[in-house]
Amino acid sequence: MMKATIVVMLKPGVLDPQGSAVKGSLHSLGFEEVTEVRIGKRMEVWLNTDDRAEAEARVEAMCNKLLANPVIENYTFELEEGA
Amino acid sequence: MMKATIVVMLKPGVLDPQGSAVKGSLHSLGFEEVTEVRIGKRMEVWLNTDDRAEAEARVEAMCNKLLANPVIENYTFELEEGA
Amino acid sequence: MRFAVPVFPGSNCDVDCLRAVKDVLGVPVEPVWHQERSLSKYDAIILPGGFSYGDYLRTGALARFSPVMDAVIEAAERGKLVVGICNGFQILLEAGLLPGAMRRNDHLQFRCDIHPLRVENAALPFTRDYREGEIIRIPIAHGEGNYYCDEATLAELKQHNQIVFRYAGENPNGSVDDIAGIVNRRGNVLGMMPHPERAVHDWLGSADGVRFFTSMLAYWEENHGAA
Amino acid sequence: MSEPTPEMIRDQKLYREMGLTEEEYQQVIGHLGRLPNWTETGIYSVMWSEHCSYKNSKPLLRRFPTEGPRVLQGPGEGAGVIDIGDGQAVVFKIESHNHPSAIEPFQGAATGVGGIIRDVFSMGARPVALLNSLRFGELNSPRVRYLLERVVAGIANYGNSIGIPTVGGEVAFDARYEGNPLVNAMCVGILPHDHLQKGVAKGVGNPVIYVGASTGRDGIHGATFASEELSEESEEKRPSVQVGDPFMEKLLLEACMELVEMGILIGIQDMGAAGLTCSSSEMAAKGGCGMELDLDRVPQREAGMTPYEIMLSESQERMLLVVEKGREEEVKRVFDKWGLNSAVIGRVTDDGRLRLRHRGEWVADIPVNTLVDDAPVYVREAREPEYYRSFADFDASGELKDIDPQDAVKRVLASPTVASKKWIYRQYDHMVRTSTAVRPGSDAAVIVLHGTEKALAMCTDANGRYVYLDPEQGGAIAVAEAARNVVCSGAEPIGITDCLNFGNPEKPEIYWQMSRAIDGMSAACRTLNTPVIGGNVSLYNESNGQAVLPTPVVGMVGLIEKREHITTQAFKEDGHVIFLAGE
Ligand SMILES: Nc1ncnc2c1ncn2[C@@H]1O[C@H](COP(=O)(O)OP(=O)(O)O)[C@@H](O)[C@H]1O
Repeated sequence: MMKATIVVMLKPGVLDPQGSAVKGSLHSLGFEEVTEVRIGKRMEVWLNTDDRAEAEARVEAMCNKLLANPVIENYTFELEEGA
Repeated sequence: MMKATIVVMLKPGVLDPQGSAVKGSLHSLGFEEVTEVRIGKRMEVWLNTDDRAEAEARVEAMCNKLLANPVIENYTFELEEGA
Repeated sequence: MRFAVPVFPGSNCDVDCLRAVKDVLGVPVEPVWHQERSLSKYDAIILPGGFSYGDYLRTGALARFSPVMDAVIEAAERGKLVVGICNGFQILLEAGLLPGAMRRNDHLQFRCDIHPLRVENAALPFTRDYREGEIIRIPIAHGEGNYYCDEATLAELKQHNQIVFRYAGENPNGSVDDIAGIVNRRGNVLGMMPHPERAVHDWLGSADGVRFFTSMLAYWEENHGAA
Repeated sequence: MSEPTPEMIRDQKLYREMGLTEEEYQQVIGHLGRLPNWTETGIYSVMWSEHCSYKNSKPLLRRFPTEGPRVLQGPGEGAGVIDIGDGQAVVFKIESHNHPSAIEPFQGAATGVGGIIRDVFSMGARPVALLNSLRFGELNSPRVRYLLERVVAGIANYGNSIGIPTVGGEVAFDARYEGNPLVNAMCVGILPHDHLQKGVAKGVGNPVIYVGASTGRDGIHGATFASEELSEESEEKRPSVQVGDPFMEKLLLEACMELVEMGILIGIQDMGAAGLTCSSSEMAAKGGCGMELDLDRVPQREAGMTPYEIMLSESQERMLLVVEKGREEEVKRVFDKWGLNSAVIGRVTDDGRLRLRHRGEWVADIPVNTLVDDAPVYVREAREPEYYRSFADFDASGELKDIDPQDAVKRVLASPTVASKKWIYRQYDHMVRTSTAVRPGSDAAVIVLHGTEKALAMCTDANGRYVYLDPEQGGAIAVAEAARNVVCSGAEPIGITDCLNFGNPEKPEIYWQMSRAIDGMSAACRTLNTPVIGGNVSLYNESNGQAVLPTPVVGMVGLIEKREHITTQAFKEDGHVIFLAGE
C-alpha cells in the first residue's frame, strides 16, 4: 500500500478568486497582517501497490490526465509507503 | 514576513463526495489500484510579521474562526520564515 | 436536421435544451446517454448545463472522460455544430475543444439572473440571426463562469474573432475581457456560460435565445438543403 | 468496543443519555416483556423522539383541517398530495433543519433541502420547485452574517446542483433568533395520479431493498438531537451533522423516477430522520406486517459498524423500497445504470415484528406498532404568558404621535427584513427546468405545467412577531398572507403545508403559544378552504433558555387554470389605474 499526497495550486500568474475572497474576509475579521492568500487542493490517494517507481509513474499520469488542469494549475506530490 | 501553509481535510468519518467521485473516475480511466481518495484544501497565507509565536497564535485563530469548520474538518499548519 | 443532447450523470439542463429545440425549431432532438459511443446520426450536438459528476474536482473534468466525449470530439472534427452551454462549456474546455479554463466566480457566489450580452460576432452558424453589437438578454446561472486564458490565447481569440458574446454592463463573474462565450477557430464549436435555451418564450422573461437556435437551423439548411 | 448490556442500561440509566425518560423506558420493557438491549434502546429512543413521534404536538395537530375534495393524501406520508385536475396532482411539504444549520450552516441547510426533496419524490412525484423560510438574528453580528451567508450558500448548492429551481421563500431578522436560526425548506412536485406511491411494506416474502449512498457513522442520533435545546453540550454531539451529496441525490432521483414509471414499486420511503430505523418500522407498521433485515447486507462506508450505528445512522441520499418478489433484478438494473448501490437487505414478514440480524445473530426483535403507534403522547400544560396581558393593554397612540412618518417609512424600507432579497435569490438557480413564469421578487412564484394551460403559484409566509403578540391572530394572519400572495399571482389557494417552529413545549407558555397559533391557523384554513396536507414540527428552538419567536411557517400552493391569469406585482404602464381593495 502506498499513499500519494498531491498538491494542486493555481499557477502563479493566475488570479485566485477564492484566495482573494478569503483574504478579504480575514481582513474584516481583524487579521490585517495577512498580505496574500492562495488556495489550492490537497488530495490523498491510496494505491494498492508496493512498487515505488511504478506508483510514481502512475500518480504522475493521474495528475496529467485528470487531477490537475495544466492550463491553470501546477501539481507536486509525495509518496509514502505503507500508510 | 512569514508564510503559513495550512491543510484542511474532512474528518475521517465524514463523507467526502468529491473524493468518491474522483476515485470512480480514476477507476474508469484504468487506475484500478486506487483504493481511496480524500480531497481537502491547502492554503498559503502570507503574514506581515516576524514574530513566530504571534504568527502561530494568529494562524490558529484564523483556522478556528474561518478557514476550517471544526464540526467536519481538521486542520494542521506549518510556518516558514521570510518566504 | 437532428439534434443530440448528451446526458451526463448530474446534467440538469438536458430537458430544457430538448424542449427549446422542440419548441423553437420543431426538428428531431434526442437525449443521448453518456455511455453512447456514436453520434453519427446527428447533425448538431448540445452539451447541456448542470453539474455533471457533481462538478467535483473541477467543473467538467470528470464528464470529459465519458465515452460519449470521443464521439463529440469526432463530430467537432467533422465540422458538425457543437454547442456547450454552461457546464457544457466547461466540459468543452476540459476536453481541449476550446482554449482556456474556468475558475470560480470572483465573488465566489453562484449567480442567477437575466443578463445583458453583446453579440460580438454575428457571422457564425450560431449567431447569424443576430446583429453584430446587438445587446440581448439571456439568463446566466453559474458558480464557476470566470473564464480564464493567458495573454497569448486572448490575443489569438481576438485576432480570429473567436469571442462571440461579452457581458454587457457588470461582469457577473470576473471573466477575462468580459468573455461570456467563445468559438473555436473553425467556427463550429461554441461554448457559452449563458443559457439561450432558457430564453425562448416571453413568459420566461426573454425570448432572445430563439435566434440562437434559428441561426443553427438556417446554417444547416443552407448547407444541406431543407430536410 | 463492547456495548453496554441490558442490565447496565437499566442500572446506569443509560437510556437517559439517548433521550428516553424513566417512564418511557419502563414502557419499552412492557412492550418487549424483557429488558431492551443497546440497539433496541437506541431504536425506541429515536422513534419516540419528538422529531419522529410528534409526541408533544400530535394532540394539537389533530385540530388542523386536513380534508377537502381535492386532497388525495393528507398528513401521514412523505408529503401531502392534492388533485389539480386532468389526472394530475401536486405534492408538497415543508421541513425544518434548524439545529444542524445552527452548528454547520452550509451542510445543515443543504441537507435540509436534500431531505425535503426525497420526501417529495418518495411519493412518486417529480420535484419542480423549492422554497424556503429563514430566520436569523440581527445582521450587525458577524456570526449572524456568517450564518446567513453559509445557509444561503448551502441551499443554493444543493438546489442548484440537483437542478430544481429555488423559486421563492422569505427571510426575517430579529435578535430572538440569534442563537437559534430557523431554516425551513419546502419542495413542490407534480405527478400523474397513477404514479402515487406510499411508504408501505406489503406482501409476505417480498424483498426489502436499500438504494443510494452507503451508510456511514454520520448523524447518529440526529433525531434526538433535533429534539433538544441547543446548549454547550451539543458541541460534543457535533459529528451528528452530515455532509450532503446533491450529485448522488440527483442520480437517486432519476433512478427512482424510472422505477415509478415502470410501476414496479409496492412501497418507497426515504431514510431521513432516524434513518433505516424509521423507514423500516414505519413501512412495516403502515402495511400491518413485519420486517426482517440482515444488517450485513446494508452497504457500509466504514468498517466495523455496529447494529446500533447502522440502524441510527442518518447518512443522506438513501431510500428503502419494497417490490414484488422476483423483480429484484429489474431494480438492480436501473440502479446499476445510474451507478448506485442497491441491495436486498431483508424481506417482509407477517408477524408484525421488526427483526434484525447481524453477523448471524438476532440483535433486535421489536413489535413495530409499539415503535410507531404506541409512541408516548403528551398533552402539556398551557399557560397564558404574562407578557400577553400586558401587551394587550398597550396603547400605542401616545408614542406614535412623536414619529415622523417620512423618516419611519425610510427606516422600514431600509430594514433588512423589508429590504430587497435579491442578494439571496440571485444565488439560487430559479430558472432551471424552464418553467418559472414568475421569478422571485413578486408575491408568489409561478411554475407552469408544461403541456397544459395550468400553472401553480406558491409561497412561504410567517410572522413571528405577530404570533408572539397574539398567537391566534398571528397564526391566522400567516395563512391569510400566504393566501393573498397566491391570489395576487392569479391562483386559487388549494392547500398548505406548515412548519411549526417553537421553543420548549414543556414550558407552559410555549405550549400555549403553539396551541393558540394552531387554532388561528386552523380557523383561517377552514375559512379559505385550504386544508393542511402535511408539515413538520420543530420544537426546542431555544438557546441559553431563551426561546425564538413562535414562528409557524405556512407554505401555500395555488392553482392557476389558465396561463393568461398569471399576474405579477409590478406596476406595468403609465396611466394604469390603481385600486385599493379590502378594508
Ligand atoms: N405541523 C404539521 N402540520 C400538519 N401535519 C404535520 C405537521 N407536522 C407533521 N405533520 C405530519 O405528520 C406526519 C408524520 O410525520 P413523519 O412521517 O414523522 O414525517 P417527517 O419525519 O418527514 O417529518 C407527516 O405526514 C407530516 O406531514
